[in-house]
Amino acid sequence: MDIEWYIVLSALLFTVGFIGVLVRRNPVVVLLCLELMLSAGALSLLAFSRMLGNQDGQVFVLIVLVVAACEVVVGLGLVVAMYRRRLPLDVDEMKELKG
Amino acid sequence: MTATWAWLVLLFPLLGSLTIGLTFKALPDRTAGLIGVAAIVAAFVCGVLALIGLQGEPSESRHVASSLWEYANVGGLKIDLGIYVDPLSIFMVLVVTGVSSLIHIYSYSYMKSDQGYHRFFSYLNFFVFSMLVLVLAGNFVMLIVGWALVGFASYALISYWYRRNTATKAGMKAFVINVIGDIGLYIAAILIFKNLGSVDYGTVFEKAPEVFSTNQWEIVAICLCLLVGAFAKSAQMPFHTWLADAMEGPTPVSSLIHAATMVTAGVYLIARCHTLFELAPTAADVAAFVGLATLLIAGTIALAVTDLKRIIAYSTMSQIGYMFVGVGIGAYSAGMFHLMTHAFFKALLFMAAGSIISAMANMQDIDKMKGFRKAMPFTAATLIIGALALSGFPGMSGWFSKDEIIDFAHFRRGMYDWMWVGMLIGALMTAIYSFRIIFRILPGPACEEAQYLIDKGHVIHGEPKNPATNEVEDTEVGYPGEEHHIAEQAGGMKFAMAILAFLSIVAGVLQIPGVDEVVTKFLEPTFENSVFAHMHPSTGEAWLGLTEGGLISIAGIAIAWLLYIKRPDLPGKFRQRFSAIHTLCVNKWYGDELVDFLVTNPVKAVGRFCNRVFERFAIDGATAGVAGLTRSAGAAVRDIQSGMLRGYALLMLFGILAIAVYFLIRSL
Amino acid sequence: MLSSIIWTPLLFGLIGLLVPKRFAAWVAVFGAVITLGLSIGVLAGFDPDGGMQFVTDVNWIPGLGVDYSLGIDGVSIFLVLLTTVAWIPAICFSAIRGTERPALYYLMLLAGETSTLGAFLAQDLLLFVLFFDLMIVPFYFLFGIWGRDRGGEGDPEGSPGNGLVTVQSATLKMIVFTLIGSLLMLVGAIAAAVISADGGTITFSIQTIVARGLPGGSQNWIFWFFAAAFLVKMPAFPLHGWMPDAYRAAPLPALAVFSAVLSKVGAYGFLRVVLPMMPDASDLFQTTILVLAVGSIIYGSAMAFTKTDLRLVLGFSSVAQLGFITAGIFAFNSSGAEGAVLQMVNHGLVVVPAFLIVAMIAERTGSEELGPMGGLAKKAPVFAAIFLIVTMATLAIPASANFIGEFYILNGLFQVDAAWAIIASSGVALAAFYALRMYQLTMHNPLPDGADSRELSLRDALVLIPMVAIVVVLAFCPQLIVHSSEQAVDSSVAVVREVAK
Amino acid sequence: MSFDAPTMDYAGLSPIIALTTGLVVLVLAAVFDRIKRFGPALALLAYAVTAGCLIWQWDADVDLVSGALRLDGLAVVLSLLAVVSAAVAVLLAIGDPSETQAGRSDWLALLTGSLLGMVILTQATSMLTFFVGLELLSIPLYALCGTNLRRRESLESGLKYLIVGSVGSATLLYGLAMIYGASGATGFQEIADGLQAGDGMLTDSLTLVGVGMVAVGLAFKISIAPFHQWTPDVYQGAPTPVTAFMAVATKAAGFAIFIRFFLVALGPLVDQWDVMLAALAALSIVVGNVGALAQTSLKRMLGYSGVAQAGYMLAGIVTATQAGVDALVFYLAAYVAMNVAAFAVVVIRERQSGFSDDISTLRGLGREKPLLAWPLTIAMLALAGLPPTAGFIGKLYLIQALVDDDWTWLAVMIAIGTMISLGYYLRVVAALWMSPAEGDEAVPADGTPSDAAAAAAGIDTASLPPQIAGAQADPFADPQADRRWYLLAPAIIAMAAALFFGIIPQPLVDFAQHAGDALSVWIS
Repeated sequence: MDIEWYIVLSALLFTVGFIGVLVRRNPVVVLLCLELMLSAGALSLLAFSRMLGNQDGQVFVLIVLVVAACEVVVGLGLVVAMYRRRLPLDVDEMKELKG
Repeated sequence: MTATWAWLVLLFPLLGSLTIGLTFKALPDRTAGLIGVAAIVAAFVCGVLALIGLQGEPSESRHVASSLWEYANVGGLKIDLGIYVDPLSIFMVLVVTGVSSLIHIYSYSYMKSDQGYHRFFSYLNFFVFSMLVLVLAGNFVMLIVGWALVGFASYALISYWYRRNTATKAGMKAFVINVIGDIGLYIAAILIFKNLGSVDYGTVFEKAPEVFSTNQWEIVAICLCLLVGAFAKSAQMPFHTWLADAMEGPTPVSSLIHAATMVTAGVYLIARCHTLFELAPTAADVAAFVGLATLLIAGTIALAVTDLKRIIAYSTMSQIGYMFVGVGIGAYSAGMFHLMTHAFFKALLFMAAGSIISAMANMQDIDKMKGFRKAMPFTAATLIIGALALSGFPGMSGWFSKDEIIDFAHFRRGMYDWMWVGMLIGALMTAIYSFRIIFRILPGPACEEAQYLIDKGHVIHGEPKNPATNEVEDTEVGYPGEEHHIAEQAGGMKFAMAILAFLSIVAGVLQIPGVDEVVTKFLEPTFENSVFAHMHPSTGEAWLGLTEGGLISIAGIAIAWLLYIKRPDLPGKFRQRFSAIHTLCVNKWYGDELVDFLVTNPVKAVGRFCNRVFERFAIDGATAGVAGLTRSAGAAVRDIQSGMLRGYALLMLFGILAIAVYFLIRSL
Repeated sequence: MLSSIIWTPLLFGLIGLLVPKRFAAWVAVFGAVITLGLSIGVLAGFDPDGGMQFVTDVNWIPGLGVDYSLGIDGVSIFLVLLTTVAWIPAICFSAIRGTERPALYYLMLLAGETSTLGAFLAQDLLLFVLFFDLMIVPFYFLFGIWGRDRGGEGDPEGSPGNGLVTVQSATLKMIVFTLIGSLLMLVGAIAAAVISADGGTITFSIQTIVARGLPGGSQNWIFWFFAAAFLVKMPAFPLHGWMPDAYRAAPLPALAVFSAVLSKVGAYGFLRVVLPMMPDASDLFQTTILVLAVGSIIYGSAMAFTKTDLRLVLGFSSVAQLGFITAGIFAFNSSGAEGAVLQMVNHGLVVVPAFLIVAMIAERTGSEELGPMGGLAKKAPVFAAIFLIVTMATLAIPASANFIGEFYILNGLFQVDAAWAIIASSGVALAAFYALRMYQLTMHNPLPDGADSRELSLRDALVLIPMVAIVVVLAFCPQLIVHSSEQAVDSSVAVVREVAK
Repeated sequence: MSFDAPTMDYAGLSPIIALTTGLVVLVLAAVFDRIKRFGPALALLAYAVTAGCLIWQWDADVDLVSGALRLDGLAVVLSLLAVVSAAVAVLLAIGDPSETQAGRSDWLALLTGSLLGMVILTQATSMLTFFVGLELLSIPLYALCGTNLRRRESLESGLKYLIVGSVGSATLLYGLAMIYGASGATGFQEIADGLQAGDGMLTDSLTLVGVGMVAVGLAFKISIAPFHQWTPDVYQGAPTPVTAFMAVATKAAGFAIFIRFFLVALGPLVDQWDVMLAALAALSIVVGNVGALAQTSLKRMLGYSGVAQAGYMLAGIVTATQAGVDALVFYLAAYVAMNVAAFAVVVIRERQSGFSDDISTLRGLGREKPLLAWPLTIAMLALAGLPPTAGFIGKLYLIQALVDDDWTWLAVMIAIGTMISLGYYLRVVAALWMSPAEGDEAVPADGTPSDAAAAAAGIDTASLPPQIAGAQADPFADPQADRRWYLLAPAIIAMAAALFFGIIPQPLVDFAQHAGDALSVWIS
């Protein structure tokens, strides 16, 4: 199979993730979409790693996974904190800060 | 030695001015007045000593240049603080200091009840200093300095009663017009430097004939620029409008500055620069024609207006017109001679007028004056002498001087014959308006003020009014009150007027054709290089001219007698019959309005345009526009910054896409 | 020596912070007088034919090729003297009256003096730019803290521009306008150094850059970067948009030195930097600059006789005067340039007393509007006489040194083209009108109700009279200045003259 | 079995080790209430040791951990800047509601973690360390932003920053993946070699899109327009000590990796990316400056100003010369001083005025508290680039680097941006010195209505934040804040530094050149 397919798939993943960030209003779903975007990067790293035949990409992907997890943890923590303050869980409502 | 005396001539008035000015709190009034008089008399004495020194030199080397220090020197334009003494300047020095001395003496009494006595004498001394700088200047820049300083002194003295609105306005007008004249001189001096490489009289007059051919455009331009200065200072058309308004100043000022000395500076300038004007005959003709036009127009105005001082002022313009014609057509010594005699009799006329005006409680309208012959016999006598001299009555000084100019024009023939005719008409008018004053004021039943003077022996105390607008004003402007002196009762005034009256009568002896011709001979060293130096009418022709002049003068007096004594109803009839002409003359040929229309209003309009339109819309508008643009850009940035997270993500997407597209295009 | 001239004012300003408040003013006066003494010392040791003298040259930022390099020559010496002289009356005037927050006030005023002197003495292009920028900072504070908002009070002619002005907007406008120019100048200065180095060691020494020369193409845009800074600073028409508001809001003593000295830095910059460094461009744009200069003369004069606010009358008269000065410089001959230098000094000397007199008039009438005043001469002959002298010097009456300056400028312009001189000379007549108008409408005419004609106090007289005395003395011997500066001035314009041939 | 362990240069790693130790201690300290109180002291001690190690390694020029990290001048200099700003943040946070609510030690641990990420980032020479460092920097910061739990804005800013930042990280990662694919390497030097070796790789669309996406990812971190939009919101919403830290240290670390990645790894592609970066820089300058114009919140204004300043600094990279890097580092160092001075005063004012950072709360400060007014004034003048401050020299340095490399138009952009920036920096100065204090407002001194003055300054007095009203009730309010040495000292020292390096810039120039020299192998 050609490398192109992996690239296209990863690009699709990235796009889907980005579109998710653009259209979804629930912060939890937005966090999910962010994970998708990171996975897109991870996928292409893996693909290139296979193509190039060196292991660097695969090591990189491991790290990316850890980082992604950390990000989500902090994100969810903030979501919980907001929930406990009974703030609406809607990214469109987060516009105290503007201008 | 001559130079030293000349410097001393300059020094005394300056010292006097400074002393009086700086000690205004310390010295009593009378002392200040005495210092002022003494300074000028000392200057006169030094002038005489300089004259003696100069006459001691042989005729061909009768000029001295002297410099105190280098005033400025850049790029070859070297300006010395220097004077140039020759018969012409000494002649002027003597006229100026002589007449000034007398007017100072007159003022010493006349201004007695004025509050600004120190200020007056300080200014007056300063004026004399400036005038002497003007006549003694050794180069064109010094000439400009003197030229402008007399303008300043004139301004200060016109606005002397500075709390009078009309006086300050008049001062401003005089000053600004004079500055315009100064600019003419600036440009002339710069042109002279550019073409001749120097501004020193000696060098300039020596080199000019070598550098310029006759009527070469540069020399014509130089002379025309000089003429702008001369016209402005001497109140010739079209710069004449300030002089009548200048009568707002105290009468001695009118007498000294606006009759005897400063206003004749233009004549002096042309005479001084005759070398240049002879290289540019066109310019000289311009001077002569403008002089002619002025003398005719001013004459008609003098026939119509009723303000005593303004009649004399227009007469001054008219007489200076004669002088311009004189120096314009090459009759230099005649012009200078007329300058001198005019100084005498016009100063005298003003002094007499001042005496009458103070008796009239500051009223200047001749319609209201009557019967002063009995009330003020001495003043009346001097007034008559002045009028006779002015109208060129045979035997009087004015007869010799004015008719010499008129005669020279006839002598030069050609188009100058037209000038001759014009000047004769002018002479007729002169005689009429001179005696209009006499016949309106002196004879007849005494008017209220004159009667008061006869009865009470002192000046009537009227409510202080502005003579020009009849507005009531505060007394602190130096209004002549009861204590004010009039010629009849003040020794100083009487003395000055007596001497001037004497000179007005006899000064003509100096220049009797074919007999002595003192002035011509005295000035000969200055004008010896002139093409007209040895051109003058024969004695016979001269006497023929004098006869014509005398007849015209007598005719004029007769007409005046007819109009104002014999048939006093006639002037009214004429006024009705020729109401258009009368209106024109009373309104001074609409000179002010013309200047307003052509110059003042456009300039003011430009100012208004700059202020209200350009500054507001172009300058402030551009500033506000740029600021507004920046602000609206800021507003746009803030609008995009909506706080909406998804909006931010969208903008990022655009950013990413833009960069991706950029690189994709580059990679192709 | 020159360093001590520059830094003495600032030092005393800082000392002023330490002493008790009531002494701050006198510390400042003392500092200003010492600075004057130092500058007179320099004058005493000055050799008119010696070129650049009293040179100090220390590496300042070797990493950037910037030196702390000072020097004085005929062009700058009298401007330095003008600066040190002009600051004294401004400080004394404030000291007599007292100000709020005196320590800070005098610190700013003296910091202004330091930076102005720095600009005149800097021989390193970047040091010049730095001081040029620095000048505006203390004045920003002076105008902003001690200035006041101006409403549209008493506006008889209904002239626009007399509307509401707030200190904040006025100072902001001023500093933005000024920095528009000077930031571009910073770019231009760096570009000049970089381009002239042509791959070699970058140095900002003005003399080195001049010696290395700039290629014609670069000169053209660098010229405008510099010109923008200088023209705004002067200010020249049509870049004077900041001036009316700033002048109306500013405290008068600070405004006096601002108008007297800071505006000259622009003209000085042309002479020191632009002409020698960019001769081709100067020659190329001569007409453009002359148009602006003559435009300034006409426009400034026209505005000056239309405005009713005394500060604006003086402000626009400065625009006109600076127009004369610029025109003189761009005549590219020693007559014009020398006249310009002389005129810089003269105008500075005249403007300081003029603004202080405006302050005194405002104390007497409670207004700075020409309409409702007049008659102040009544009980104040000395005051009136001093103002009269100042007025006459402002309108450059012959016999004043100002006249000699203008005369030489006109003469210089005439060598370029008679038309310039003739148009410019109309400014002389207009000056007579607006200056005299200002004098008459304050001192003459009837005294209105509520105005108080009173004589100068002795202390005020002691502030004004020395300045007026200098004006009068210079009137008798302008050659003092002309002689010492001619050689240096001529060498500045000679570069352009060579190119023009 | 023999194991080929990478050689450990412990001296070179000492800063990271010191900081990690500090981090561990702080995390542990959270358990012990007694030690907790000394959290700030512990943190400062850790930073001091780190700084000591960095200075000890001043002349180091070594590859660490088989080329994953590199300790050289650039790393040392920029790490020092980050450490200094972290130390300031520690001081400013004493008594701050965020620190108290989050648990002092935890807060400090987060801060230290972020700092560790920065130190790693400055040394990173491999994609892995690059990404790890960046995330280690970012993730604690997301949390720190949200630590002021009682303020809705704080939480909002935390989540916003997290989401936007993660998009940035993902984009960056994607870009890195592409470059990895194109070059076949993860080490920076190897990437450069790989790109040059590969046939047509320098203009391959894969490479270039990768470069673009990496640029975007980094642009997020250093707030370059149009990826700046989180900046004002987060600056305003985050607790002020965090903002101060973020404004300064993130930029230092971000620019460190920007310089290293673009000049080392992507050095061969300089002709491809310089125009793009120049365009981004110019856009940032414009957007940041005009956006800041009418802001009423001081922190928000500083956020926009940060965007503009990032634009100026990015210009230093555009030149791809050593002079450009020197100028950038110099400017960054000056930027640390000016921002610290400004934020310290903001912190003090916040605590005194019920946690409002509205510019109007500064009114009259010059008269009443000159000790507060001066640092802020100097900071504003320095940010505006007026002499005699380090800001002026910084601009001068940048412009010189730009002009020297024929980027004059960008230099002119900097000049224009500076002019616009006066509009808002000086408004602060005007509020400090040229307006009566709020109490005086009822009786304007000169009789003119003060509304006009307020309107001119763009301050709408009617819409003052409601926090002012509740100021009395706030438990964290501290009317004596202007007497706390730990708040005042950073302000005054930073002000002194901004002035000192404006008058005697050479030491700072040497400091900056030390950073630039580290890259002399790769750039001219």
